[in-house]
Amino acid sequence: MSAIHGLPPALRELSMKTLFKTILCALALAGATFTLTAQESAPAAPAAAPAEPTLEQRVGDIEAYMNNAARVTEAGTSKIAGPGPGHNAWQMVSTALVIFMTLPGLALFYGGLVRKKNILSVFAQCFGIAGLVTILWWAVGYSLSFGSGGNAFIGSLSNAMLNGVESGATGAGYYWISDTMWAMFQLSFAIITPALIVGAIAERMKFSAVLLFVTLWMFAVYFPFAHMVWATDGLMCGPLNPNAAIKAIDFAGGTVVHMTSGWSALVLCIILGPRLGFGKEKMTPHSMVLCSIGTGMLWVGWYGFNAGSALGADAIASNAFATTTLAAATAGFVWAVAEWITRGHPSVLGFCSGIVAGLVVITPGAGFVTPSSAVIIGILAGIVPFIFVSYLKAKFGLDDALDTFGVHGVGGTLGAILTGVFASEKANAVVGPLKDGLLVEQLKAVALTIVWSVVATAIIAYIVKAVIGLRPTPEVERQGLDINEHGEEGYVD
Amino acid sequence: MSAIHGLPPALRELSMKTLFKTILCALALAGATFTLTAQESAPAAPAAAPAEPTLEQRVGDIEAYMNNAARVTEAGTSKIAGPGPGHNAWQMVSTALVIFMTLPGLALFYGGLVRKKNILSVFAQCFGIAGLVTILWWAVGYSLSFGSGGNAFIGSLSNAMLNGVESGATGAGYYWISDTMWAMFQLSFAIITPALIVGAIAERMKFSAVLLFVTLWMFAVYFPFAHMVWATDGLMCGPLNPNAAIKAIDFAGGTVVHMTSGWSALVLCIILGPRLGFGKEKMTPHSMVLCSIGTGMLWVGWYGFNAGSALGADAIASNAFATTTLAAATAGFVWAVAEWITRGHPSVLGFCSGIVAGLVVITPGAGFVTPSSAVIIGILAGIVPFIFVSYLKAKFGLDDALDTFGVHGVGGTLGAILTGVFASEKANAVVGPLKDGLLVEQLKAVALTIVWSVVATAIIAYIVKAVIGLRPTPEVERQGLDINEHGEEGYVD
Amino acid sequence: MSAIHGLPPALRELSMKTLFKTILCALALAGATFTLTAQESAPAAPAAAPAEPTLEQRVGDIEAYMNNAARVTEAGTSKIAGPGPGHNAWQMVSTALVIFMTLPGLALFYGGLVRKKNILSVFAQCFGIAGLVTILWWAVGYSLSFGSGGNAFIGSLSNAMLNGVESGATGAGYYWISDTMWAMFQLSFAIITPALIVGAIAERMKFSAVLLFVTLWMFAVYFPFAHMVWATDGLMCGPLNPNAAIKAIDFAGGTVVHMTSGWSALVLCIILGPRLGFGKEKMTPHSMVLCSIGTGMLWVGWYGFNAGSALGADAIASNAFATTTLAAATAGFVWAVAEWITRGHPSVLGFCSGIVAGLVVITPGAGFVTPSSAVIIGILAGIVPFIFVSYLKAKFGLDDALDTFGVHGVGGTLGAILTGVFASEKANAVVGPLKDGLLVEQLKAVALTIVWSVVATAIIAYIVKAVIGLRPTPEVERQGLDINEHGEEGYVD
Amino acid sequence: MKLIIAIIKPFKLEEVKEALAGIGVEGMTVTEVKGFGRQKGHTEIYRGSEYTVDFLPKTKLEIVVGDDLAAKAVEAITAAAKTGKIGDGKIFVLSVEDVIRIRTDERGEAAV
Amino acid sequence: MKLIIAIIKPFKLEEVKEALAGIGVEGMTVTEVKGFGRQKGHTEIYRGSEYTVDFLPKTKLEIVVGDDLAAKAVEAITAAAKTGKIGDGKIFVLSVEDVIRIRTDERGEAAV
Amino acid sequence: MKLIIAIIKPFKLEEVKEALAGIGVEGMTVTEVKGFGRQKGHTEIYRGSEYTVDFLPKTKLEIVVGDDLAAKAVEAITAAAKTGKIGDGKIFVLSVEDVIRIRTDERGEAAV
Ligand SMILES: Nc1ncnc2c1ncn2[C@@H]1O[C@H](COP(=O)(O)OP(=O)(O)O)[C@@H](O)[C@H]1O
Ligand SMILES: Nc1ncnc2c1ncn2[C@@H]1O[C@H](COP(=O)(O)OP(=O)(O)O)[C@@H](O)[C@H]1O
Ligand SMILES: Nc1ncnc2c1ncn2[C@@H]1O[C@H](COP(=O)(O)OP(=O)(O)O)[C@@H](O)[C@H]1O
Repeated sequence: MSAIHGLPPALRELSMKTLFKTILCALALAGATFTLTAQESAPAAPAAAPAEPTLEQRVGDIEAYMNNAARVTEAGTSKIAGPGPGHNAWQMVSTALVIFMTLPGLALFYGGLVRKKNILSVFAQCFGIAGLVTILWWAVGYSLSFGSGGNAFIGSLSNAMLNGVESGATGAGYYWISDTMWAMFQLSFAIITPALIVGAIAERMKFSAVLLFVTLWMFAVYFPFAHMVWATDGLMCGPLNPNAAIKAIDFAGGTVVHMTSGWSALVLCIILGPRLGFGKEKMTPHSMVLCSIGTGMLWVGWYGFNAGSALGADAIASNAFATTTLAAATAGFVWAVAEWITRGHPSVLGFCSGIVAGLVVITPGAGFVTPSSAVIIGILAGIVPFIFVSYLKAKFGLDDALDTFGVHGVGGTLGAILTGVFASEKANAVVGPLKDGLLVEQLKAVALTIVWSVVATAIIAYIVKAVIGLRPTPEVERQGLDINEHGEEGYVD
Repeated sequence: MSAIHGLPPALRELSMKTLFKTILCALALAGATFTLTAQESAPAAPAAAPAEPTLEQRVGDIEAYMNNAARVTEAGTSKIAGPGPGHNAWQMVSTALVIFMTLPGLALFYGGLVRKKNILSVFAQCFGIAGLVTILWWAVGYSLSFGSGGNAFIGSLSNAMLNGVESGATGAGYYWISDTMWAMFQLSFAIITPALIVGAIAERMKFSAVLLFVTLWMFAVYFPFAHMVWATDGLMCGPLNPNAAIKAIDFAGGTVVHMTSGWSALVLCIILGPRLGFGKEKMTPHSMVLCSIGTGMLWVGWYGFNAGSALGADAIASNAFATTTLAAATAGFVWAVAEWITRGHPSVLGFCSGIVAGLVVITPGAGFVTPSSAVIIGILAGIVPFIFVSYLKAKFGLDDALDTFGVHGVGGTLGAILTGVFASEKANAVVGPLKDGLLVEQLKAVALTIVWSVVATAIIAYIVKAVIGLRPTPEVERQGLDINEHGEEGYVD
Repeated sequence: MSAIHGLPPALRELSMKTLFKTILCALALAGATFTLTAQESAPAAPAAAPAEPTLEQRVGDIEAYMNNAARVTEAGTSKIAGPGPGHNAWQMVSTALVIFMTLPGLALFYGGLVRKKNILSVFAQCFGIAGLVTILWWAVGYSLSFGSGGNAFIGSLSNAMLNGVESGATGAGYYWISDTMWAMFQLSFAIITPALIVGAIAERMKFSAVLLFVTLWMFAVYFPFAHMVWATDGLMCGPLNPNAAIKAIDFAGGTVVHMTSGWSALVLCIILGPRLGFGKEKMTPHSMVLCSIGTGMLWVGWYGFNAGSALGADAIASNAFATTTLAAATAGFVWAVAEWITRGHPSVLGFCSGIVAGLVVITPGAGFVTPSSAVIIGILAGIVPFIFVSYLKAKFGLDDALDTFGVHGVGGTLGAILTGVFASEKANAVVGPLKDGLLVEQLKAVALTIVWSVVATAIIAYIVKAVIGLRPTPEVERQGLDINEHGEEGYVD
Repeated sequence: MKLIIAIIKPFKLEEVKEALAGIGVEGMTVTEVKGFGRQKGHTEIYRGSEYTVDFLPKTKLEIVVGDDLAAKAVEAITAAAKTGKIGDGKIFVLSVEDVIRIRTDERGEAAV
Repeated sequence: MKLIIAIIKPFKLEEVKEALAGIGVEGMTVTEVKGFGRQKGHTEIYRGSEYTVDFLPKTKLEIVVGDDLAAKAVEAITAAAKTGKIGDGKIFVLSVEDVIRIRTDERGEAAV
Repeated sequence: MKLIIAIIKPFKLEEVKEALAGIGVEGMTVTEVKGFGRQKGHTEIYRGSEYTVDFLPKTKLEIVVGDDLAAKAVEAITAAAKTGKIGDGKIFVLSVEDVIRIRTDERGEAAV
C-alpha cells in the first residue's frame, strides 16, 4: 500500500477507483464478447479524394520509410500507405522468433530442468498456454491491451476479434509495420509471459488449474500491463504518452513480461507449497542437454524479442541486437565463473542460467543503452540473480522449482532499475527528454508492478484453489504428472 | 474416372492425351538431361538501349517496390531491375524456414513417434529425400515445374540445370524477389512434400525403395502439380492463368503439398501393408519430447511456408502470418480439449497433432481468408482430423503409422474445401473475380488431386515392388531399420 | 618456410618483421585495453552543413539502396544515411542464424558424437567460448580485426570497446548495413571459429586449458586472419584492397574460419594425444539423434553465414543462398552413397558429415560461383573429405575425435582451391578483374593460412601445456568430463 | 520356492507374460539387459571406424514361484519364448530361501 | 552369506539406503526394473490407440550380507520401504556360496 | 552349475569379456547398474543445491557356468577387472539348480 502512496497525485487519484473498475470490467466484458462472429465491419469507405502528393513528398515518404519515420504526406494521401517491406519483414521474423522462444525454446529450457516423469507436463503447459492465450488475444486480449478509447489502465473492446486490425494498414504499432503484425508480435509476448510462470510451479500443479489461473491472470495482470506500458495512452508509457502518470521506459518488457511473471511466480509458488519430498529427495534436472538446447533457442529467439521491439529494421534495432548479444554472453560467462570460484565447477546450468539472466536484465534497456553499458549490465546480471538463486533462495525455503522468480523476478527488477541508470540519448533519442528523474520513475514503475502482480496473483490463486484446487493428489505427484494428467510418458524404451 | 467426367469440356479435351504424354515425357526427358554440364548459355546480350525513365517513373518504381507491385517503367528500363531488398530478404528467410521444417523439424516430429529402433531410419529418409530432390530439382525439376513453354500440365526443359535462372533477375516468381530465390523457395516445398509421405510408411520400408519411389513420384505427381497449381500457364492456377480449366486457388500448397502427399501416403501404406505386430504389440511413440520439439519447429517454419508464399513482405504476408498463427494455436487447443472430453486426458500428442492439423488446413487459404475465419478453420482443423484419426482409422484397419493421411490427407482436403468457403476479397483482392463458383472449382481441384495421386502412387508402388521390393526382411523389421539399414543406433549408452 | 619463399616480393618484405610485430603487439595491447571503461568518445560534432541534395540525387540514393550500391550524394548529405531496412533486416537475421549455428547447432552436432559422459563438456566449451570471445571482441577483438589505421596484418585499437561503432552509421561493413550489425555479424564468426576446434580435442582437454588456448589463439590467429582477408587494407583482401599482396578471394570464410580452425585442430589434437583407450575401446557417437538435429540447424544457420556474407539482401545473397543449398544437399547425398557403395550402408552420420562438408567447401566460393558449379563442388565435397576421414585418417593414427580436421581442414582447403577454379563473373562482377591468376593467389592464401595456423597453434599449445596443462587426470577422463569438470550429468533417470 | 531367471527376446515379452498369467503367476520383475551368446551381433560404422556390436538387447525376467509352480512356469516360458532361431535365450532356476511381502510382512510361500 | 534381492518403489530408495547404512550394510547394487504385480498400471493414449501399461517402474536392490546381518537387513528394508499401499514390493533371500572382492582377492565374509 | 554375478567398472567390460572367452565361456548377460560401496561418489551442483551422488555407474555380469569352469571364470574376471583402486567391484557365486536352453529345450550342463 505504501508503495501506492509514493505515487504522484495524478496517479493516486486515478488509481484505486479506475483500477478496480478496470479489472472488473475486463473480466466481465471478456465473457460477453467471447461469442464467435464471422461478420466483420465493412472496410471504411474511402474519404473524399485528397490532393495528390507532390513528387518531393512522394520521395519524402520513401525516405521516411528508409529512416523508419513518419510519412511526410498528409494522412490518406501517401502512395505507400501499407507496410514497408524491410521493416515488416523484420517484424515477421521477430514474431516468429518470439514464438520460437516459447515453442520449443522455453519448453525445452524448463522441460530439461524437471524430473523425467514431468517433462511432458511442461510441454503441455506451454502448448496449452499458447493455444489459450491466442484465443483470448483474438477475442478480446488485443483490444483490451491496445484498443483505442480506453483509459490509462486498460484499452477497450473496439478491436475485439481483431476487428479493424487490417493487414494493409500501418500505425497501430509503428509507422511501417502492418497493424496485423503488431497484433501478432504482441501476441507472441502475451504467450510467453504466462508460460514463464510455469517454471515456479513445475511438477506439482494440475493442468486444469494452470489453465484457469492463466485465464484470469491475463485479464487481471497482463492485458492491463501491456496497456499501461506500451499503449500510447498508457499510465506508464513514458516515450509515447505525454500524460503518463509514471514516465517510465521499458523497451521490450522488463516490467510487462519479466517482472509480472516473476513476481506472480513467487506468490503462486508460495501459495502452492513445495513439491513433495522437496529438500529431502534429489530433484536434479533430468536433462541438461534439453535445457542447453532451450537456452540456445531462447538466446536466438530473444533477438525477436528485443531487436524486434524497435518495430523496424533500423538503427535502434541494430543497437538492441548488440546490447542483447553482449549482455547474454557476458552474463553467462560471469555466472559460470562465479560458480567456478565459489563452488569449484563452472556448470552448464550456470552458463544457461547466466545467459537467460543476461537476456532478462537487458530487456527493458535493450534499445536505450549503449553496447558498453550492456557489458556492465551483463556482469551484474551474472552476479545478482546468481547470489539470489545460490544463497538467498535456500534461506527463504522457497521451492521456486526452476527459478522463475530468481531469474525473471529478480532479473526483471534489476533490469528495470538499471535501465533508469544507463539509458542514454546516445543510444536512443527518445531517452533525451525523459532522462531527468528517470530512475525515480523506473522505481515507481517497479513498485506498482510488484504490488499489482503480487496482489492480483494472490487473489487469483485462492480463487482457483477454491474452485478447482491447485494440486494433484500426492500419488499423482509422486508418480509424475505425465502419465496421470496426460496419459503419456516422455521416453519409452 | 467419373471425377474426370465432371471436369469442364476444355479440360476433358486436354486431359487424357496431354496427361499421359506429360508423364511419359517428363520421365523420359529426365534421364536425358541428367548429365552434368558446367556450360551455361551466355547471358542475354543487352538490347538496344531504351529511353531513360523519368524521375516520376523512377519514383513510381520505388513505390511499386514498397507496395510489392509491378514496376511502372517499361521493361528493361528500370533502374532497380533486381530483387527488392525487403521482399527478397523475407524470401530468403522463408526459404530457410521451410528447409528448417524438414530438417530437423519434420524429422523430429516423425522420429519421435516411431519406436527407438527406427528413429535413424526416419532421419535418413528425410536427409536422403532432401539430397535426392535437390539434385532432381536442379537437373530438371524446376524446369518441369516452372520452365516456360510447357502445357497446362507440365513445364518444359528450357530451364534445366537452372539455366536462365539469374539471381539478379526478377519476375519468375513475383515482382521483387530474385528468380533464384523463387527456384529455391519452391525447392524447399519440393523437398518437404515427399518427406511427408514417410510418416505413413515408417518403420517398414526399405531405404532404397523409399528413394526409388520418391524419384518416380516427383515426376509423376509433384512436378505436374506444382506446375498445374502455381505456374502462370497451369491447369488449376486460378489467380494467374486466365485460361485455367479449373479456376481454383491454393495459397501455399493444400493440393500441391498436403493432398498429394496425404493421399499418396494412404495408397502406399495400404500396398505396403501394416507393420509386423501391428495391433498386437505396443507401438507407442518412443519420445514425445522429440515430437514436441519437431512440432515447435514445424509451427515456426510454417511461417516461411505460408507467409513466404506471399512472395514479398507485404500485407498479404502479414495476413497469412496471422491466419497461420490463429489456426495452429486454435486447432492444437481444440484437439487437446476434444481428447480431454472424450478420453479423459489432454495429451501432448494431441496438442502436437492439432497444431500440425491447424497448419495444414489453413495452408491453402492462409493468404485468402481473414483472421477470424482462420479461428473457425482452426476449430474445424482440431475436430475433423481428430475424429478421423481417433475413430475412423481403426475402423479401416489402416496402419498409417504416423497419421500422414489422417492429418495431411484429410486436413489438406478439408483445407482446400474451406478455402472455397472462406476466401474473401477483404483478405486478398485476388479473390474478388474468382469468388463466384469458387467452391465448385475447389471441389474439382480436390477431385483431380485425389484421383491423380491415388492412381500414380498405386502404379509407382507396384513398379518399385516389382523391381526392388518394398519391405525389408521380417528379421530386419523386428530388429529395427537403424542397425540393419544404416549400421547405427539412435542412442548408445 | 618454403611456402613463404613462394610469396611475392612485396609480401616477403612485409611479412617476417611485421608478422611478429603484429602478433606480439596484439597480445600486449590486449592486456592493456582489457580494463572496463564506460566512457565513450562524444559523437562527432556535425560538420558545416553541406549543400542539400537534389531530388534526383535523393532518388538516386534510394535506388542505390535498392541495388545495394554506394549512395550518389556527397558524403554527409544523404537524407538516408542510416542503415537500409531490407539489407539491415537480412543482416540481423543472418547474425542470429550464425549464432544459432553455434548455440545450439554446433553444440548438438559435436555433442551427439561424443560419449554420454562428455556431452555437457562440449556444451560448456561452446557456451564458454561464446562468452569469452564476445568479451574479447567487445574489448579489442573487433578493433584488432577491423579498426582503421592498422597494417596489412592487423587492425588497430581505435575501435576498442566498440568505440566509434555507431548503430546509426553505415559503411564499416557495407553500404547499407548498420556498423553495429557489421560488428555483430563478424562477432558471430569469431565465436564459431574457435568452437569448431573443440571437435578435434573432444573428451580429453581441461576446460581451463580450452579457454586459455582460445584466448591466445584469437589474438595470434583469428583477429589477424579476419583482418588480412576481410579488412579493406588486409594482406589477402583481393576484392577490396588494391594493394593486397595476395589477391585472393574468400566469400564467407574458407580460410578465415574453416582452414584456421581445421589446421589448428590438427596440430592441437596431435600435441594433446589420443583419448585414453583410443583404438581399443568403442567410442561410438552416443546420440546420432542430437547430431542430426545439430546438422539441420547448421544447414539452416549457414544461410546466415554464406548468404549473410553478401552484406545485403541482394542478388549476390540470393546466389549464395542457392549455391549453399545445392552444395550441402548434394554433398550429403554423395557421401552417403559413397558409404553405401564402399561399406554397404548409407549411414545417418554419413549424411550429416556430407552436409557439413558441402557447407564448408562451398563457403569461400558461395557468392562467387554459379549454382551449377555448386553442384560439382558439392560432389567433390562428398568425396574428398569422405576419403580422408574413412581411409587416410586411420593411416595417420590421428585421434581427430569428431573430424574437425577431416571436414573443416580438408574441406576448407579444398574449398579455397575450388573457389579459384570455379569463381565466375557471371555469378559476381567482383570476380572479373581478379580471375586471371586467381588460382595461384588462392594457393598462396592456402599456404599462408596453413603455415600460420600450424606454427601459432603449436606455440600456443605448448605454452598452455607448460602453464596449466592440457589434459585432465586419467581418472577424470575415464569417468567423464561432465561430472568432474562441471559437476553435472547429461542425463539423469 | 524358486527364482526363475529367463533371458528372452524383447519382442516376446508380451506373449511370455500372458503365458505366465495363464498358469497363475501373478508377479514378475523385468530388466532390460544386453546378451552375449552364440547369436551374432551386427556391425556399426562410424566414419572411419567399424565396430562389431556383439551384445544384443535382451529382456530378463525374474519370477519367484512356489516349488509346485516352478516346472509349469519354466514350461510356459519355454513354449511362449521359442522361435526356434538362435538367440532365443535361457532359463536359470535357483532356490530361494525366503520371500517377504513388504506391504504386509507376510513371509514364505504366502508372500509369493 | 545371503543375497537379498529387494524390489521397492523408486522414491523409497534414499530411505532404504539410509536404513541399511544404519545397521552397517556397506555396499549394494541398484537396478532400474519394471515390475508387474497386483498393483494396477495406467492407460496411455496415443491418437487412435489406448495402451494399458501394466509394468510399473520399480527399483531393485541386490545386497550381499553375512548370515548374521541378513535378518536385520530384511527388517530394515521392510520398515523403510513400507507405505502400506499395494505395490510396496518384495524381498527375496538367496544363499550365496562365495564372495570375492576384486581389488584385493579377499574371499568369503571378509569380502562382503 | 553356478551363477556368477560380477559387478565391475564399466570400462573393464571388454577386457573381462575377452578373458572369459579365453577360458571357453560362451554366454553372458550384462546389465547397467548403479553401485554403492566404499568408493566415494562425486558432488553435483544445480544452482542453489549440492547433491552428493553416491551411486556410481557399474556393470553387472551374470554368467552361468558348469561347476568345473566356475573357479577359472572367477579367476579370469578377477584378473581382468582389477585396477587395484577402490571400486573394482565384487563377485558373488550362487548355485543354480537347473538351466534350460529355450531354443532346444536342452537342460542342465548341456544347456549352459
Ligand atoms: N552362460 C550364460 N550365462 C548367462 N547368460 C547367458 C548364457 N548363455 C546365454 N546367455 C544369455 O542368453 C542369450 C541367448 O543365448 P544365445 O547363445 O545367443 O542363443 P541360444 O539361446 O539359442 O543358445 C544371450 O544373449 C545371453 O543373454
Ligand atoms: N512373484 C514375483 N516374482 C518376481 N517379482 C515379483 C513377484 N511378485 C511381485 N514382484 C515384484 O514386486 C512388485 C510389487 O508387487 P505387487 O504385487 O504390485 O504389490 P505388493 O508388493 O503389494 O504385493 C512388482 O511390481 C514386481 O516387480
Ligand atoms: N555387499 C554388497 N552387496 C551388493 N553389491 C555390493 C556390495 N558391496 C559392494 N557392492 C558392489 O560393488 C561395487 C564396488 O564396491 P566398493 O566397495 O566401491 O569397492 P571395492 O570393490 O574396492 O570394495 C559397488 O559399487 C557395488 O555395486
